[in-house]
Amino acid sequence: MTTFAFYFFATLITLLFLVTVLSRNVLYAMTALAAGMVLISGLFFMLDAAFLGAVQLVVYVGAVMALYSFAMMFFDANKDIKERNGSAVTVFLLGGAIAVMLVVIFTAPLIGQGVASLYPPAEGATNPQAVGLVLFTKYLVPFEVAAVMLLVAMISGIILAGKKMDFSLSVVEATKSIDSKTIDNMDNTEKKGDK
Amino acid sequence: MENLLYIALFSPLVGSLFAALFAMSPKNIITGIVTSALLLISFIASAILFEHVMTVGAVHVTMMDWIMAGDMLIPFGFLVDQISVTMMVVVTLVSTVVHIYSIGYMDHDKSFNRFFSYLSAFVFSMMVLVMSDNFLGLFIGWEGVGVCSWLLIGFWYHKEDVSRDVNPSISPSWAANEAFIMNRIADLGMLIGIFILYWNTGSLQYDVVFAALPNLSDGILVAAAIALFVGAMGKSAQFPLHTWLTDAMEGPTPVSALIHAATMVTAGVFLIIRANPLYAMEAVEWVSYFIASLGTFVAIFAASMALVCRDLKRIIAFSTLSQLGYMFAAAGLGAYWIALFHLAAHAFFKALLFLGAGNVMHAMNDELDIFKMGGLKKVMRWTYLYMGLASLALSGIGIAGVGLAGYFSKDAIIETAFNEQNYILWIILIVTAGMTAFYSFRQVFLTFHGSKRYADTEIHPHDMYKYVLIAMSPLAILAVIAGFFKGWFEEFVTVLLPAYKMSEETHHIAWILGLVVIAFAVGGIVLAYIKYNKGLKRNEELENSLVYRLLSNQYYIPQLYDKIFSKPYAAFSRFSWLTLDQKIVDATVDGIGNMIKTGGDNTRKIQTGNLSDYLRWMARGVVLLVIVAFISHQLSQGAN
Amino acid sequence: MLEPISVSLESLNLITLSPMLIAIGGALLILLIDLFKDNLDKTMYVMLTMLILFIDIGATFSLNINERGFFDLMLVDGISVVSQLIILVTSLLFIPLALTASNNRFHEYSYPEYFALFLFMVAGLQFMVSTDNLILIFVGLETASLSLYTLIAMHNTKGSHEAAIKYFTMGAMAAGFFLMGSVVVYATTGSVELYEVAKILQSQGVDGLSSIIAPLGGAVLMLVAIGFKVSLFPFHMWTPDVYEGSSAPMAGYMSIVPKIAMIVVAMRFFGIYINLNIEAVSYLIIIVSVITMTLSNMMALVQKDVKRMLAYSSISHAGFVMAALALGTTKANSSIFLYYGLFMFTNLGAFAMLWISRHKAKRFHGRYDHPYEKFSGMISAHPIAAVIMAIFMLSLSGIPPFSVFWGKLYLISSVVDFSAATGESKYIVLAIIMVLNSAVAAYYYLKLIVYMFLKPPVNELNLVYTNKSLALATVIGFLVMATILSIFYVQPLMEFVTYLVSSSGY
Amino acid sequence: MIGLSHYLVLSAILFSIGLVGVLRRKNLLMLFFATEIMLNAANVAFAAISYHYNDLSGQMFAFFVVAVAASEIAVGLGLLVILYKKYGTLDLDEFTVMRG
Repeated sequence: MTTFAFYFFATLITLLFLVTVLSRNVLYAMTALAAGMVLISGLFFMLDAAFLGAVQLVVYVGAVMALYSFAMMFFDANKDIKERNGSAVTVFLLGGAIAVMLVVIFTAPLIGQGVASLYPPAEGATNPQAVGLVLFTKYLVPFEVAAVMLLVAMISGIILAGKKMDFSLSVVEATKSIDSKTIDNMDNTEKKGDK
Repeated sequence: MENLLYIALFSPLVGSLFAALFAMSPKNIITGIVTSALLLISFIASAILFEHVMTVGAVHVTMMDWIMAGDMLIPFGFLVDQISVTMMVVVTLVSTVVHIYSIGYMDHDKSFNRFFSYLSAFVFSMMVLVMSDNFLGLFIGWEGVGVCSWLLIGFWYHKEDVSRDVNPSISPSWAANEAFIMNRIADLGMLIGIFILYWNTGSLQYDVVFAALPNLSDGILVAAAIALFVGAMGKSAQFPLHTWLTDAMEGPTPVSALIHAATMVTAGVFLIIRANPLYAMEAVEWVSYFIASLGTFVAIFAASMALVCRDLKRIIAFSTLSQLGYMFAAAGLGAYWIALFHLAAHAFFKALLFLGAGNVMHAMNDELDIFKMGGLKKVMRWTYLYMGLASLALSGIGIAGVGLAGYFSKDAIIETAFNEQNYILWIILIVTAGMTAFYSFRQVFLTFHGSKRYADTEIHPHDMYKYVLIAMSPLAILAVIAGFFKGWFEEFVTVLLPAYKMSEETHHIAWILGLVVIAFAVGGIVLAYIKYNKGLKRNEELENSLVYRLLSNQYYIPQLYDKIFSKPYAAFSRFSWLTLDQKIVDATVDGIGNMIKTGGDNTRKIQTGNLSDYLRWMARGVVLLVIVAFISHQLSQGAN
Repeated sequence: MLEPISVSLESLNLITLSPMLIAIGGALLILLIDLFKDNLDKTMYVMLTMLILFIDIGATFSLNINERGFFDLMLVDGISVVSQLIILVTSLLFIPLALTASNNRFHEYSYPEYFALFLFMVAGLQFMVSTDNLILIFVGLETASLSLYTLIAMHNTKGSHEAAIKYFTMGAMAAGFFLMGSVVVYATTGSVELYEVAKILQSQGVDGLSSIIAPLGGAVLMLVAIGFKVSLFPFHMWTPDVYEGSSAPMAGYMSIVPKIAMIVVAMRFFGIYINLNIEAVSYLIIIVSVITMTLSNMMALVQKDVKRMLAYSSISHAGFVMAALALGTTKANSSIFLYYGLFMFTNLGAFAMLWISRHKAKRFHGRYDHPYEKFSGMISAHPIAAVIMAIFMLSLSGIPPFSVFWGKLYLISSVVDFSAATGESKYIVLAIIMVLNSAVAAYYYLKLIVYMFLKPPVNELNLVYTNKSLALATVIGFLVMATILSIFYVQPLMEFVTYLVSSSGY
Repeated sequence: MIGLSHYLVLSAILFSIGLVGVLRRKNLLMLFFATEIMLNAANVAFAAISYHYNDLSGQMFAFFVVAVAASEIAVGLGLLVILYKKYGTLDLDEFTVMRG
């Protein structure tokens, strides 16, 4: 049963992500991404990580996708994107090479086999409880730092998308730059210097 | 004594800083006077120290512990012993004269104050170089004189670049950069040498390093000796790093006199003398021999180029090169004290020669072509006297124990070559001596004798200011009498340097050897006199007409000699100057630079500005890292 | 029902968190002040930020070395303290550069949030260096990076936006590789804490090809992320563009602070391999750093713009430092920190000199704002500025007695010492390559000096120091003095650094 | 039976898919999608290893990765907004002023 579920999820996730990466339509790509995320949370549930699965659903499908859809509307990207993708061979060759490399690394014997677990889930606790226990003791500091990080992200988002950025104080719009003649001179002096 | 040492060392620095205060303001004679006075003080302090070293012994002070971290201890101290005090006296004396001279020479230059600031800064660096008691201090002084030399060669940086045909050194800033870059290449060798010594002996102090030398393996000794000599080659402009020296003549003439004749260029010789315990080791015998051979080669190589040169300052520059070759020959043959003696004597008469040339330039509105001069002896009596004396000293004129400075010092080197039974070097050095005499007097005669070839121009030459001429007199006196101190000097420095005595047989026939040299020198002078005393007809193609005139005026030299020897020789001189020098050596240096540049241009193309390309490069980098990791793994397996 | 867990407060050793808490608290304070009072002058915020950084430095100094805190998550050791000090001192020198002349107010300084984000970034970097837990390293790194992207973009020119997006996108990809590296480490050892990882690798042993693949693969993946942040070839691509696009002080700051933080992480991570005598990793790092320093030097040689030249030069300096990191000796590690400590004064100073010549309206050139030509003949127009700039350039090219020379001296001598200690002559080759590279590098630094001292001015639109203010002059004066007088403090500094580094066994 | 290596290989494949997306996308919005895939691939691996060792560190890591991903999107989209305002496009071929 788990074997079937794994292969089912794995195939579907792979296909959906391929759609995300290859599709020319933003909407398709985004929908495929969202669906892939949902299915990944399925994998998490299979791996006894119920809490993580829930977080995945809430954060990705809830928050991230909502953000992306807003962005999509803002950028008016609801149509096919024209991309000059250039040399597809290089890209797929590189992707393939790195995939092979990772697979080789992962299928190599793991020397940590039989090492005692450092943070086993507490006895008799459900997964969210066990996670909570570790998260709020050992990992309280990263948790707080993550909170700071989210604050940073919020401030950044507000500033960058804010109206105040529309008008820059760092440049005066009528930029006075040197005319092309001086640039030519520059090149000439450079050549002379090269001698 | 310690105070005197600091006075000698720091007065030039004070002078330099003082002049620097006025660097941007218009000419102020005070800067010249103050810096000269401070140098005079420095000279007096050095002289007293000299006396002290002679009567009491060396002075060694440690100013401070410079770096002290973990096992690295580099105290920064100064050592005034027989070698350094000789250098100090020579440097400060010549500098004082050159400073006073410059007050007159730079009279009309708008950057008068800046010039004195640089010049005094140079003297300070030179003092650090000679007085340091360790290799690091020496290196700092070494770099310091390099920077000052760069600033001074490029002093008239505003001059435009011109093509090589018009001016072989293109422009002052070009020449300055060439000198600096060539020296940096050599400095690299020196730095490596210092590192080798430090890492094998654990110290940079001369005494500690030299004491540890016998424990080192042969390979390390040879490597250190070679690396240090590479440094010396750059500073002393030995083949193939010699091209910068003649181009450095773009600088003001006092600079040429002080830096590119008397002091800085001899730093390489000084280094070899300083490191004599290293070069005297048995293991590095062949390196020393190589040094001697290279020195001899440079001596004749430079002299041959001087034969056909028309540029007043370049002739003297070639002559400097040639004399440096002599010094290296002596040092390489183990006669360190003779090298040091020649260094000192040469400093006096070569500085005098340059300053005289400066007078001529000043009189001739910066004209340097000796073919356009002539007959100046009437209007420039003193300069004529000085330059004549200096040329006599350079040619080594004298007989039976009486003679000018060069007679004693240069002959001693030639005698050394004979004593070492190295007859090839001996013959080359003797021939060079003859050539030296010839080109020196060719220059003197073309400049001062004959008809006034400048008559149709607007130039009205006149001699230099009186005080300048008086200031030059100490050098003139020393050029005449320095040689008489030879025996006494030998006694003084051989306390520290290995004594070098001629063998019995050499001693017996020394007078014959001396006579041979004199014969060559006199022969050279006479030849020059005959060819050039009556002036120069300049209406024909020069090279050929010279040969032609020789043929028609043949006094001693048979026709055969001209056809077989003189013409090919002139051709060879031209060839060595034009092809060997400019095409091969310069082209190699340029070529390396261009290669790096082209490499940069090509690599730069991957920086396209396109984010996608950057990301792809990152991915390529991952693959690259995997490959490199695999190779590294194989390497580490192979090593085990 | 689960047992409640009780943890004693002492065992948490909360003092280890104090430096970061001060920075975060200060940032929150700035946000609060902004909330209650609008339109305060930027000078107030600058002063407040400097005050907070001062307190932070004090807190860092008062830390006890070699302590763990908070369930062994925090790790205060010598390299953590010394890197935090470098980060904080650089920040302290960077922040007053906001006080440009009053007629020249740049966009980012009009936001109080700029200072808050800056302090958050400092806190993130401090977290990154004071832990050996990959999770906290990652979170700290991302906090710092996200703040940094925003700080760059806030300069609000077209260039700064382009810079920010390039940095951001490549940073996201590098983060992916960091995670994959962590996955490999976690998969092989079952732990994300580096001291546990070291223990497990030690006990299990790593001989034979099959057992080395995974650790080596982890090292490669990590090196991608580290190489991105430290700017090693070919992950350096963002560096010149980002430096060009961001404001000059920010570029100077970026060439030191994020790099030193990542170098600490690299030291912790690759230290495991070096202690296990896995030579392949040392070779890997050395090969990459040699390529880095050589190629970036070559590219710096052909630059037309001083700022880009400085960017490439900072890449080559990073390559220098990484080569020493591969040795793993105490001396090499100490000289890395010494190098950055000394390099900081000079490099920040050089960028600050570009900063004071920045003008809002007058760009010197359509494409470049700081081409070499801009500085030609500077000696006659602004002699003091020219001399200061020349001193910075001489220092960067490693000419004694200026500060970077000492850094290079110690760094190269650590390589030579290592070679002598191990008897491996190939490290001498490395030392020679390093020396050769600094000889080549001298060319492009001296080129600027040639322009400043030996060339005539190009035209009327020569640089006018519109940006010069008392604050900037003070900072630059301090940096110049620190560069020149390095000879007097380099020795105690080296002793201090060596003491800190060696006391925690690096 | 499905073991750890199955999950790890899946993770490797997903990571490479994300990487291909990052490398070939020219539209920045769609490029960001691909970075999300890379992060998620790591999460799958973390969860699987965590399960395999019966150790919660992996889940912790994955949890923080999710937080980081969310923050990155906020900042990234902020950057995209401002770029779109200034340049009127999200095509990264347009952002090539600085080069060389």
